[in-house]
Amino acid sequence: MPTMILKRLAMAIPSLIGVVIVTFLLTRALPGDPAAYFAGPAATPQAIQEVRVKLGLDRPLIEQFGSYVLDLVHGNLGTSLTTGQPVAQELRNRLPASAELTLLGLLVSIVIAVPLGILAATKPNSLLDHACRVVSTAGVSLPVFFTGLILVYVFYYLLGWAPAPLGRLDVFFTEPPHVTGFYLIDSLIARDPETFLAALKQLILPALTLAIFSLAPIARMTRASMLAVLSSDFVRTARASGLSSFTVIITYAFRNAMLPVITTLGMVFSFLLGANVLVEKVFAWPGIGSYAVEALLASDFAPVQGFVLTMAVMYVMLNLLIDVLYGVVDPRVRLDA
Amino acid sequence: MTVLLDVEQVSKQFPAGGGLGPLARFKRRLSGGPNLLPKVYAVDDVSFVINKGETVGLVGESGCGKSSLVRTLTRLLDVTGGSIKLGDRELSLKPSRVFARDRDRARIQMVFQDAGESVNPRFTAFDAISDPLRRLRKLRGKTLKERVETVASQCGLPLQLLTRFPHQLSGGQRARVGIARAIAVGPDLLVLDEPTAALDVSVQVVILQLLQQLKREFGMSYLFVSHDLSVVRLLCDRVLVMYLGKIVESGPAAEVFQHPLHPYTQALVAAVPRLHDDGVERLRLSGEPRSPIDPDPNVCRFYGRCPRGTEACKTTMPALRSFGARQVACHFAEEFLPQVKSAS
Amino acid sequence: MTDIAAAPPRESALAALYKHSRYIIGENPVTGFAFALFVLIVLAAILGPHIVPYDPLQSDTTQALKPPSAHHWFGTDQIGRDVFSRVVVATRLDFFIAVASVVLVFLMGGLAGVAAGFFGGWTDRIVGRIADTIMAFPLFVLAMGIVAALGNTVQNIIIATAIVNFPLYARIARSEANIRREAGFVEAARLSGNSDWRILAFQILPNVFPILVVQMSLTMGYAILNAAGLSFIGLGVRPPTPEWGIMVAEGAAFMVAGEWWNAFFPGAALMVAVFCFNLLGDGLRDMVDPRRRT
Amino acid sequence: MISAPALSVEGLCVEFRTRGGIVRALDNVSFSVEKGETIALVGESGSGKSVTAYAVMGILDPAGRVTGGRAMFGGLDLLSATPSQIAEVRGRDIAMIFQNPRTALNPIRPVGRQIADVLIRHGNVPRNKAQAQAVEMLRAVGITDPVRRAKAYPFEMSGGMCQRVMIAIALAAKPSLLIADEPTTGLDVTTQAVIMDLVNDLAKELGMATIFITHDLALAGQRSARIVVMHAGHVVENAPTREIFEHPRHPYTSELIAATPDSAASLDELASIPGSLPDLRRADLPPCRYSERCPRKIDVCAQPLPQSTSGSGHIVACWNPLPEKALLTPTESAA
Repeated sequence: MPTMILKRLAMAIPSLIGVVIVTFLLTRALPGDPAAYFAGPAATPQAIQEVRVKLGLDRPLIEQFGSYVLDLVHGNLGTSLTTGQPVAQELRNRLPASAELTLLGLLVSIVIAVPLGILAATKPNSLLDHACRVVSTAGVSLPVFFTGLILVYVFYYLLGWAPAPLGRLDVFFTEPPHVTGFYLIDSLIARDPETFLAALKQLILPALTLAIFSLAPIARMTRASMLAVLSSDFVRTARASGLSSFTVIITYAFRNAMLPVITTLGMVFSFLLGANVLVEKVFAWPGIGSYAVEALLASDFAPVQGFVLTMAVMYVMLNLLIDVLYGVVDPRVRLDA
Repeated sequence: MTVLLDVEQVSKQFPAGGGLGPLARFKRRLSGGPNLLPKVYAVDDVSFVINKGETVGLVGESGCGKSSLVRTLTRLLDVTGGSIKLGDRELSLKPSRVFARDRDRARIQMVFQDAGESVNPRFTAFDAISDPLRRLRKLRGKTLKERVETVASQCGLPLQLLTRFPHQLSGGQRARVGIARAIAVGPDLLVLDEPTAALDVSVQVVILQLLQQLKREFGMSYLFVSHDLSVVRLLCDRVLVMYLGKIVESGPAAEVFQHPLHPYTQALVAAVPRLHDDGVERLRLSGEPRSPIDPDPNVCRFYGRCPRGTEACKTTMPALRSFGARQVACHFAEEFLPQVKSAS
Repeated sequence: MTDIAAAPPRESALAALYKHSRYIIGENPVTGFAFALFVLIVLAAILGPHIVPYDPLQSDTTQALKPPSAHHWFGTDQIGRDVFSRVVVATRLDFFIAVASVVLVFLMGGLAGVAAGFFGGWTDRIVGRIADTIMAFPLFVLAMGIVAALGNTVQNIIIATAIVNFPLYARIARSEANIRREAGFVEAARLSGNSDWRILAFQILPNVFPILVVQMSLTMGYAILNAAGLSFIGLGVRPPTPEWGIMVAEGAAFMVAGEWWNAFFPGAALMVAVFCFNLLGDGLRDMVDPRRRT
Repeated sequence: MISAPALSVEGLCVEFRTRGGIVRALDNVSFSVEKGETIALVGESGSGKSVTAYAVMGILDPAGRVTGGRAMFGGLDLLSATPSQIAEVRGRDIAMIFQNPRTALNPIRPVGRQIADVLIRHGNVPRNKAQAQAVEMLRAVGITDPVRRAKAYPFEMSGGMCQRVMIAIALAAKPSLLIADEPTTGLDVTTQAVIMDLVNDLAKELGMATIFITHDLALAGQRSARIVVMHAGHVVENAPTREIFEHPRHPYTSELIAATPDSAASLDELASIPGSLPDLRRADLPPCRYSERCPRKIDVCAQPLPQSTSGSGHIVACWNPLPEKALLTPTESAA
C-alpha cells in the first residue's frame, strides 16, 4: 500500500511543476500594468518606472520566475496590491470558509445522489429511475449562479425562511473561537448551539446550490455503473448462489460499482471548486473564490496567482486522495503498483 | 515438393509486465542487476517448412505462442530473431510497419477467428472484400465490382448480402466474407487463425468443406491454426504441436494423432472427448504451465507437468530430433518408436 | 442467449440509420422533444435579430424595470430595454460560443487523442503530459485564468473553453482508439496493404467519431454554462452585447429586491438550452451505442 | 424403486421481449433428471439450452418471462414459488456453475471470502469458522496451497483455477442438483478434461444430480448417462447416451452426430445441415421448428408435434423419425 502512495505522489510532482509554470505565465500575461496601478493614477512615467524596478518587473521573465519559485519555497505568495496584506495570510484566513461550503455541498450531494443512483439502477424504468434521470440531466443543465439566485429569491425574498445571503454569520452572532476555521465544528467545540444553528442557516442555501450542481454527475455515474455491474456475470453467480439480496446488491454489486463513482468524484471536485467562485459571489461568501475575483478585476496578479496555485495544489491532493481510495477498494490497482 | 515458406529459428519476445518504468529500470541498474528487461519468450527458436499446396496444422493451447508466431509470419509483427523466406524472398528484413506497401504483401493473407470483429463495423461486405483489391491490385470501378462478385460467389456468399453490415450477417456469412477478402488478391499462402472456432458444428462443416474446395481450386497452401485436434485431423496433411513457445512434435497428422510420441501430445490427444469413448484410462496433466518470462534455456519447458520428467530433462533442453517423417523434442521418444514402426 | 441467425431484409446504410434513429426518437419521446427544442434554438439563433419586436440595445428609461406585460412579454431591465428581445438575440452569441468551442476542442483534443491512442509511444506520452497539466487545474478556475490573461473577448472565451475540455476529449479519444488499435479489422487492413495513416483516417476515426459527437453535444451545454459563469463574474462578454450570462449578472442585484424577471428569463433560457443539449447528447448516445445507455 | 426425480421440467415456455418483436425462446420443454444421474442438455447456439437453466434457477434476464409450464423440485414448483421459497432453495439445494470462470467471480473480493459467503448463508456455518471451512472446500476441489490461495483474487488465478473456485462455491452447501452451463467452453482441452473429472467425481461423492449444458456432443457423450437434444427451443430427442449415438431417431440428432468432426474419417464424409436456425420471432413458426430444414419432412409434419416414447426411455418428438433398430446410414456404420 505505501509503495502505491509513493508512486502516486511521484506522479503528482510533474503536475505540480506544470501548475507552477502555468500560473506564473498566466498571471504575467494579465492585461494592465501593475506598476502603474501601484504607483497611483497621477504618477509620472518616471515614478511608474521606479515602482516597476522596485517590484522587479523589469528583469527578464526567467529571473522573475526564479525569484517567484524561491518565494514559493518559503511559502511567500507575494502581497496583494489592493489589500496590502500578504496573499498567503489572506488565503489561509479565507480557505476554511470555501472549504466548509464545498465539503458540505459535496456531502449533501453524495448522501442524496448515491442512494438515488443505486435505487434507480435496482428498479429500472420505475418512477425512481425516471426521477433520477430527470434530476441528473436537469442538475447538469442548471447554471450554478442561477440556481443560487432562484433559491435566494424563493426562500429569502418570498418565504423568508432563509436568512439574507450576506456572508457566513448573521450580524448578531460572533465568530466562534478559531480552531479549524469551520464555523460548524468550532461552534460545536465551543458548545455554542446558537452560533452553530446560525452558521448552519447561513450555509444551507449556498451548500444546497452546490449540492444540486454536483448531484447530477454523481447520480448519473452511480446509476450507470450500478446498471453495468448488476448485469455482470459475477452478480448473476451471486444470485444463483442464493446470497441475500443485501449481500448481492451492496457487498457484491455496489462495491464494484463504487470504482467509477470514485473516479467521477475527481471531476466533480473540479466542477465544485469552480462553482464555488460563483456561489461565493451570489451569497457574498468571504471565501478564496470571491477574493480571487476581486483581484482579477483589479489585475492584481499576486492574489490571483496564489488562488490558482492553492486551488490546483488542493485539487492535485484531492486527486491523490481519490487514487489512494481507489487503491483501497480495488486490489488490482493495489497489487499492480 | 517445392518449398513455399521456410521458417528458420524464428523467435519473438515481448517486454514482460508491460515493461518496467524508467524509475524501476534505473533502480535495477543501480543494484547491479542486468539492464535487460524481463521478457516473455512467446516464440522461441521455431523452425519448419510449408511446401506448395500443402495444409500444415498448428496445434497448441492458449499461451503456447501460436498467434504470435502467426503474426510474425504474416508480417504483422517483427521477429526478434530468425528468418522467414517466402520462395527466394527474405521477408523479415523489411519492418512490419512499412510491409503493407511491399510488392509481396498479397502473397500471404490471413483469415481471422472472430469474423465479426475482423471486419470494420462501418464497412459493408462489399467494402471489406474490395479493400485489398483496391490497395494491392489497384482495381477500380467495374473490374473491381466484377472481381468482388466472382470471389463472393466462389465463397458461397449470395450477392445481395454484399451491401450488408457485419452485424446484419449470421456467423457463417461473416466467415465467408473473411475468407473472400483473404483470397481476393490470390495469395500463395493463406494463414487461418481458428476460422471455425466461433461457429456452431453445422456451420463449421460447411466452412471447412469450402476451405478444402478453394485450396483444390486455387492450389494455395494453408497454415491452419487450431486448438481443436479433430478438425486439424480432417483438414491437415502435416501438424506441428506447440507448447510454451517451442515446437515439441511434428509429423503427418494421422500418424501424430494415432501414435503421439511427445508426452504433451499424448496428454492433448487423450484429453479430446471422443464420440465413441473406448473407456481407456486417460492421461491427466497436473499442475500449471511454467512461466514464459525469461525461461531457463536448458530445462525442458514441459518439465514439472510431464509424467516422465527425469534429471536429464532438468539439465539439457531436448532438441527437436527427426525420426523419418516425424520430429519430436523429448529425450525418451525412442520408448514409443518401436510401437510406431510396427503399427505403420 | 438466443442470437437470431436469419439476417433482416436488405437495407442501405442510410435507411438503417434513419430507421434506427426514428426508432430511438419514437421509443424515447424525450429525445424527440429535445430535437425539436434544438431546432427551435437554431432558428432563434439565425432569425433572432430580424423577428424581435424591439431593438435589444435601444434603452428607454421611462419604461425601466416594468414587470412582464402585453407590450414587454419578459418585462424591461434597469435601463428600459426589452428583456424578451435581448434574450432571443442573445441565442445567436451563446449558440456560436458553444458550437465554436466544441469544434475547436474536437480538432485539438479529439484528433490528438486518437493519434496518441493509435500510435502510442512518444505521441501518447506528450499528449498525456499536456492533458495531465491541464487536468491539474479545476476547470472553471483555469478558464478564469486564461480569459483574464488573454482578455475577455468572445474569441478568448472559446479558446479557454476548448483548452479546459482538452483532457476530457484527449482521454476519451485515446482510449477508444487504443482498444481498436489491435482489433482484428485493423490487422486485416494492414494485410490488405493500408498504411497506418490510412487506417487511422478511414478505419479508426469513423468508429471513434460518433462517440465524440455524443461528448460534443454534452460539451455544448457545458460551454454555454462556462461562458455565462465567466460573464457573471465580469470576465465574460462585456455589456451591452446581449448574452444570457451577463444579463443574469446585471439582473441579480434587482432579484433580491423583488424585480425577478430581469435575471429570471435569461437564466431560464440558458437552462433550457443546456437542458436541450444534454438530452440530445443522451439520445445520440442511445443511437450510437445502445449498450452504453446511462 | 421409482424414486421421485431430483428435478422434473414439464411444458416450460419462455418468451423474450426484444426490439425486433417477441422471441418464443422455449416452447413446451420437458425432461427430468433422477437423483445422482448426470444428463446433458445439448444444442447449438440459439437452441435455448441455457435459457432453460436460467428459467429454472429464476435468474432470467429482465426482458425474459416464463409463460407456461412447471419445474418440480421435490414438492416445490420453482416457476410459481414465492421469492422467499426460492431464496431457500437457490444455492443450497440447487447450485449452478457458469462459462468464463474469471468474469463469473467477484473481481475485488478474495476467493476464500466468496466461498465463505455461501457457507454462512446456506451451510449455517458460524462466521468465524466459515473462512477455515472455505479453505477446506478449496482443498476438496484440488487447489494446492489453499490457505494462501484463499486470500488471492480471481485476476491472480488461471481459468482452470477460477473454475475450481466456482465449483467450490456451488458445492459449499452440498446441493442435491448441480447445473453446469458450458463450464469448460473457454478452457484448454487438457484443463477441460481435469475439470470435468472433478465435477463427475464430486457428483458421485455427493450423490448429486447434474445437468450438464454444452454444444459439444462428444463431451456430452463422454460425461453423461442420458442426452437431451434441443433445437430452436424444442426438446427434439431424449435418450440414454449409448442408445442415442447408435440409434439416433430424430433427423436433427443424426445430422448433428454426422456433422461432429470426430465421427468422420475424412472431411468429405462430414454431413452438413442445410439451412439455418429459424427466426424465433416469426408468427408463422411451424409446430416442428426443424421441418423447414428436414430431409424427412412429410405432410403430417404440419400438425402439432407428438411425444412418442419407445421401450428403453427413448423419447423423440417427430412424425417421421428414423426407424428404431434400422440399418444406420452408411456414414454412421463406418465410424
